[in-house]
Amino acid sequence: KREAPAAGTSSDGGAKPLRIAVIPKGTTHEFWKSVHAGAVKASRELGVEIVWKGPLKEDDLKQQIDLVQSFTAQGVSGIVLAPLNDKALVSSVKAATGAKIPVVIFDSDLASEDHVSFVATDNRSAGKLGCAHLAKKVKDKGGAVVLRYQEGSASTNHREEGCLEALKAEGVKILSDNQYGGATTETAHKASESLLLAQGATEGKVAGVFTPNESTTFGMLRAVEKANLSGKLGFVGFDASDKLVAGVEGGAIEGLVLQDPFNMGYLAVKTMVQHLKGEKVEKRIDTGSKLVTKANMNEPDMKQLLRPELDQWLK
Amino acid sequence: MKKLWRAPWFGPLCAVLAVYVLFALLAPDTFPRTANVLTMARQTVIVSLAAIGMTLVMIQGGIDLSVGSTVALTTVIVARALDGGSGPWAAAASGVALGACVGAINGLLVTGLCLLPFIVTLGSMSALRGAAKGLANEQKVDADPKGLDSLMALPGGAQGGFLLPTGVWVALALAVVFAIFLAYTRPGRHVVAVGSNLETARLCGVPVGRITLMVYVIAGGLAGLAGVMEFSTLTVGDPTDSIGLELEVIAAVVIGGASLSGGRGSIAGALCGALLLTEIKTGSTHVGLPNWVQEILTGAIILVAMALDQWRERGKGAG
Amino acid sequence: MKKLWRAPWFGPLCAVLAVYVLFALLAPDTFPRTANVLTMARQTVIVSLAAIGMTLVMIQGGIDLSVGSTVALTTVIVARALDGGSGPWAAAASGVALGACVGAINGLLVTGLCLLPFIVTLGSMSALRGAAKGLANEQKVDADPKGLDSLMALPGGAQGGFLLPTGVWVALALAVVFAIFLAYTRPGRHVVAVGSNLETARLCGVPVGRITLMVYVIAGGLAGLAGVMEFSTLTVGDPTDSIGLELEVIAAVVIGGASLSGGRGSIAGALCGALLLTEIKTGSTHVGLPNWVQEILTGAIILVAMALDQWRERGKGAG
Amino acid sequence: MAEVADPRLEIRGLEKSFGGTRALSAVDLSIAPGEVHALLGENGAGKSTLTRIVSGVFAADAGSMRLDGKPHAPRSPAEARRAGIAIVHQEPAICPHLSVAENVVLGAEPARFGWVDRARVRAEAGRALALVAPELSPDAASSSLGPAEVQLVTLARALAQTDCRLLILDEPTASLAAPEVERLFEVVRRLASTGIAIVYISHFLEEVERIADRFSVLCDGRQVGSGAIAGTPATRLVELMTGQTLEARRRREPRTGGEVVLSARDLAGTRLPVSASFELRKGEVLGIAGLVGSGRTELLRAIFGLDRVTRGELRVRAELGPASPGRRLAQGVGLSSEDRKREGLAEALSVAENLTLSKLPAWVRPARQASAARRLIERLGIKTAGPDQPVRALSGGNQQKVALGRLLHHEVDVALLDEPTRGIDVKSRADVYAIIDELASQGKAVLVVSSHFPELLAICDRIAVMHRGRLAAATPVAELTEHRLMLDAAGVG
Ligand SMILES: Nc1ncnc2c1ncn2[C@@H]1O[C@H](COP(=O)(O)OP(=O)(O)OP(=O)(O)O)[C@@H](O)[C@H]1O
Ligand SMILES: Nc1ncnc2c1ncn2[C@@H]1O[C@H](COP(=O)(O)OP(=O)(O)OP(=O)(O)O)[C@@H](O)[C@H]1O
Ligand SMILES: [Mg+2]
Ligand SMILES: [Mg+2]
Repeated sequence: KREAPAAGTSSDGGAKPLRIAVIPKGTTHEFWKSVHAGAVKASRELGVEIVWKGPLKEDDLKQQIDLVQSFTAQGVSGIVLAPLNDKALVSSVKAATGAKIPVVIFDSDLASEDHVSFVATDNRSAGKLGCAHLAKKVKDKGGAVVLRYQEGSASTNHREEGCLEALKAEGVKILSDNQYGGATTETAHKASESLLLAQGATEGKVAGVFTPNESTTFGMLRAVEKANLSGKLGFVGFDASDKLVAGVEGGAIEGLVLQDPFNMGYLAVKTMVQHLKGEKVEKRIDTGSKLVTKANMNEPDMKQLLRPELDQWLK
Repeated sequence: MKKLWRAPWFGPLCAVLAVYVLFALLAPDTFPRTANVLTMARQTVIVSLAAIGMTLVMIQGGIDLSVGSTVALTTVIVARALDGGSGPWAAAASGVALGACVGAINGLLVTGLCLLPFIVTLGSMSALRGAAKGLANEQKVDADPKGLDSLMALPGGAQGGFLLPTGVWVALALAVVFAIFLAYTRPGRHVVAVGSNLETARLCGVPVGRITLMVYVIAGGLAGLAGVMEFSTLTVGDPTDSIGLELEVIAAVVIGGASLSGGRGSIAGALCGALLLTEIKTGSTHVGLPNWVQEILTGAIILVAMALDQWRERGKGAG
Repeated sequence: MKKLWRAPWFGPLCAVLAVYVLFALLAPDTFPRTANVLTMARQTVIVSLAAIGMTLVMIQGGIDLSVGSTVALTTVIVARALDGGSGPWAAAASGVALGACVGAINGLLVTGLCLLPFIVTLGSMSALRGAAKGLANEQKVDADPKGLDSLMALPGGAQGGFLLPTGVWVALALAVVFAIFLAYTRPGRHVVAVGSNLETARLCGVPVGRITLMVYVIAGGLAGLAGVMEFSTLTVGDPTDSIGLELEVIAAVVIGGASLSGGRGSIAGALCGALLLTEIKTGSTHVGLPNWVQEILTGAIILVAMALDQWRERGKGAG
Repeated sequence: MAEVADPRLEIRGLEKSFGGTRALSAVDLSIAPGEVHALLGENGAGKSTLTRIVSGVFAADAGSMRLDGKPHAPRSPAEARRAGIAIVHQEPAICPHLSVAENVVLGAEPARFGWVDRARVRAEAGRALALVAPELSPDAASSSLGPAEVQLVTLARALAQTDCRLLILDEPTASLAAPEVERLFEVVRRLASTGIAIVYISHFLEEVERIADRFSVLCDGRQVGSGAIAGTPATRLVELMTGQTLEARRRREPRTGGEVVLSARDLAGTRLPVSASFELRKGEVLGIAGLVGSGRTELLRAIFGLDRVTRGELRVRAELGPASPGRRLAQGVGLSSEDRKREGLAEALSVAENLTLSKLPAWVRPARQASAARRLIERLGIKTAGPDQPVRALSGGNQQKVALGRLLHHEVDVALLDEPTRGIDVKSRADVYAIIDELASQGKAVLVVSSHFPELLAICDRIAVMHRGRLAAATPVAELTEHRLMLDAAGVG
């Protein structure tokens, strides 16, 4: 019977395999599926057990804190966490490290020094990357619209800000940047429909659209298709899923900014294991971002990003 | 004229018109356009369908918290059915049937075990959400809509056509059907009687259990249909869809004149309530109000509309 | 003994114990550990505080949908206050005062304009959420907690200490205070009388309006306090916090024996209800159940617990 | 015990308990077609329980019933109804969201393939209403009906049942006045003559003697006697019910009141009363007579601050000022409502809570509450399992006693009593009268509204008659007769 929470962290591996809790921000978005797959890949390669558990409702801060506390109380070997807020999880993470449970942060940063490493994409430059492309496309055709994701979500906020910077730098007029899509696909869809109508997209008053994550991009994609605007306006989204990739193929989406979630999940778990085995790890690990367009989508590395082989890992 | 003034849906209808005028003045270029009105109508379909069922349930004296989960589960079922090779009609029918089954289970728990409807549907709300996620492997389920998406599309695909999408017609037709059902049929009047005074209804020989069960089955079936419409809109089965829908639906029904203690309620009123909520949301986007202002506005409009309605109701006694 | 069996909170308490035993058997290494029990106690504080107020409101015959928004608004206010240089106590006090003000507004709208509590608090739920977002500039508000975070921290910061965090003691003390208030004071009995039969209470000289107002002010103040605890947990002011909290709180209160039509309810029961929900959530994590299984389980446990309780209640008449 | 040759309803050895309370034990009863059978007994004797078993609300614990020779064991009210049993329950209740006509036909709406035939609903309801309440419109909303009208609607509901073989009336006249009672009797006689058997429950022995053919008496759930009404003197009936003889009430000396404690000048409410002036003195009992709907209840409500006063002046002792129930109670004025279900009692709360609600100390001590309640239970002879029993479980008459008991607990100086003896049995009624006498002799003032004129004549010092919202001047009771009151109330004096 195991009695002390620190027992699992002993570097010799012992009789029990390492048990690592991986806490995403949510579980249903495609993005997190890829992270999950990457984490599973790492766990199989490295022979550790992972427990994958996110908040029931996407972006439920309180519940994520509860989860970190629960795993701390359970005494897992380590926690890999994508914090929903950079401040709110500080004390829970401190408590975990205090209980000799190391923490690796991924996807979004945490305002603390307690964690072992931070494994993530640079969201601001990812937003810039997407909107620099968008700006080139729409420069002389008209203004652009940014549909935000949700109040208080730091990573998407950085993308939105990065995007707005890039658009302004090119002198593109911002028609609207204060509307939010909300947590689920259907709220994002309704908001997109209204926004397009409100800005007169059907009369061609909107030249470009940016959305900062999967749910807003999907909601906007359906709205664009319904309004028969496919290909008529420049639309840059974020993250990938089958329907979104089909949107790029069909021309409704000009480009998708992709992070490498699979790699992120993989690296996060791998970093944790390395740390647990006593190896030295980098404080900041960048997982990079790329822009996929119809032109480059068939290149091999893009293909791997677009259609990660998840089934192999998640079945 | 006086009869109109006294109808329970008169207040909510006035609110809908007043808010329409308000936003038409604030955003004259975009808000009053046909395309926008059509979009609002379409966006109200899902809440409206669920609200018709909820009106029946609430008139009967119950409540149904499981609508949101039922809608989500239905989108998943429809997607899985289509994926598994069903035709569009079979998939839609299986969605509606699923909803009706869910309603039957709710109804049986309420009547058979004498549990509070709030508790029963709270339990099924959670259980169905879990079932939806499990069935969908916790991700969105893609499926070729095989034409089901046309339910919520504008006919002819054209912007600004004057014809409404099929889904809107379906919702309107069902609203009329169930309003007639409530007002002119024996089971319908029994629903009102049970909600008005359950004991008296039982003593007078109304089959209270059967009426209760019926009401939940209808509500479940309509939630299933709302799920089909949701699938038609999104063309994916989304297990996290419609979280919090129950509150929006109940709000629409209560704004439409229902009370939480049964006996009162109006389908026309509930539709107006649903439309009011959509209008405020869309209107705020058109005026370009930030979300937080929109939320304050929504609260304020609900309160003002209901306060005016209350004042009118009180006037009734004296009139 | 018989008295215990008949207490309204007996059923929920049994459910809490049964579920505890269940998970202790399923996850014997981790679930029954002191650290975990302490964590669960701490995680229940916020719902518990709100549930004490909601119990009063529901016994009085009302409902308060605005608790979630009030909690979110309070976290923002506390953060802004701390940021603006207030001391921790002043910030906490301003949070509670804000909650009480919100409650007073709700109460005045209910009594003054004779609006349904559901409508009033639906309106304020939306408006307060908007206000929170506006006040927070649609972002999380960072602030140095200046020691406020210790409210919800384990004393001594040590894992596995036997002492509970201050917040838990506060919640327990308030539960006792308000249970005594309900059972043994004149205003407390008046709350029960109003919920049981408003007309009779009026006839017996109960100041119905004042009682109603009082109940909402207390509920608002407790929601404010819950917000302070939430801030202490999060250490940021989060305007999108606690969406859907109202449903969880109402669920806890109803599981604890309250009815939506007033006159019934128990604070001890509501705490058990809150604890039950936390236990299921935490227990599923410990057993490593996927989210969707957990949700199905939650629904099933609620239904089974309530069905057994109902069966016990029915036995009462015969006992 | 006289046996009937071909009984319509035959009951053998019926038993029923609620938890520890035995409501019925081994009751036998047989009722012939065309007979009006009076079911008598004190409050809580088990009369309503018996009718509820016959009409399928509860199942009996033991015993058997036969209807026209066939076994009768209805599992639901609907089944009893289909078997031909029509019943008016003691606590009349309607669905307030349905119209009067819909309430009358509820459960048996004329319908074709599920479609309600509205014309026939109106016609059938109209026909039934014409029998007992010709002035009630079938189209009226039923949410604003007073208790008397509600009672009439439930009567009409029972009468509208066409295939009726057995009609049960549980205290149908408790809230009715003389004209309605006469109309009801006419209908009952006619139905009996067509061969319908009728069970008639009432605490008014005069009524029973006029309408019933035979009687059965229940005492503590046991059947203690039955026989033909003709030839059984009322004193014998009382003796069977209570086990003791009740001496006839002496007519006491007229009291002359002291100073004025409550006075109204030209008082008017929103709709009713139209104009009311009176003076109530210390140590006197003032009665208000009138027909159903004349506005007596509204007068009391206006005095008590429950309804708005639109004109006129109201003084409690010398004080003017705004009225609210709280203020009135503080002034020592208490009201007992005619509608105990809606506003008289909190049914889910215990007997003790209901008795003490209007006068709670800042710190409520349940033990003291219970002992205060016990004293009142004793004084009023309330039949209950204990102070903790919910009022809901009490029989109708005992509930009424709880409602009255509250005023005694509050020790009011001015008691406003609206139909105070509604549903109370013969003996308890005498007790209530004695209590009212006692209050008056202690220098308290009592204002009594009653539709039962003999009652007013027996307990009041002066009586004022209300007609269409106008209150006439009060007359000393010595100068009044029942006939006189009747004429004045009808406005034909
Ligand atoms: N639901 C119940 N639960 C417990 N006890 C009950 C219930 N209903 C009736 N009783 C008890 O059964 C006994 C008989 O009551 P019942 O109502 O039949 O009396 P009754 O003869 O109709 O009296 P009344 O003249 O006052 O109407 C009473 O002691 C009453 O307290
Ligand atoms: N706003 C209204 N519209 C129509 N009818 C009303 C309204 N308010 C009251 N009534 C009816 O008028 C009647 C007024 O009679 P009230 O109850 O004052 O008379 P009462 O002499 O006390 O009769 P009862 O013997 O029924 O107590 C009530 O029974 C009620 O149904
Ligand atoms: Mg009775
Ligand atoms: Mg009256």
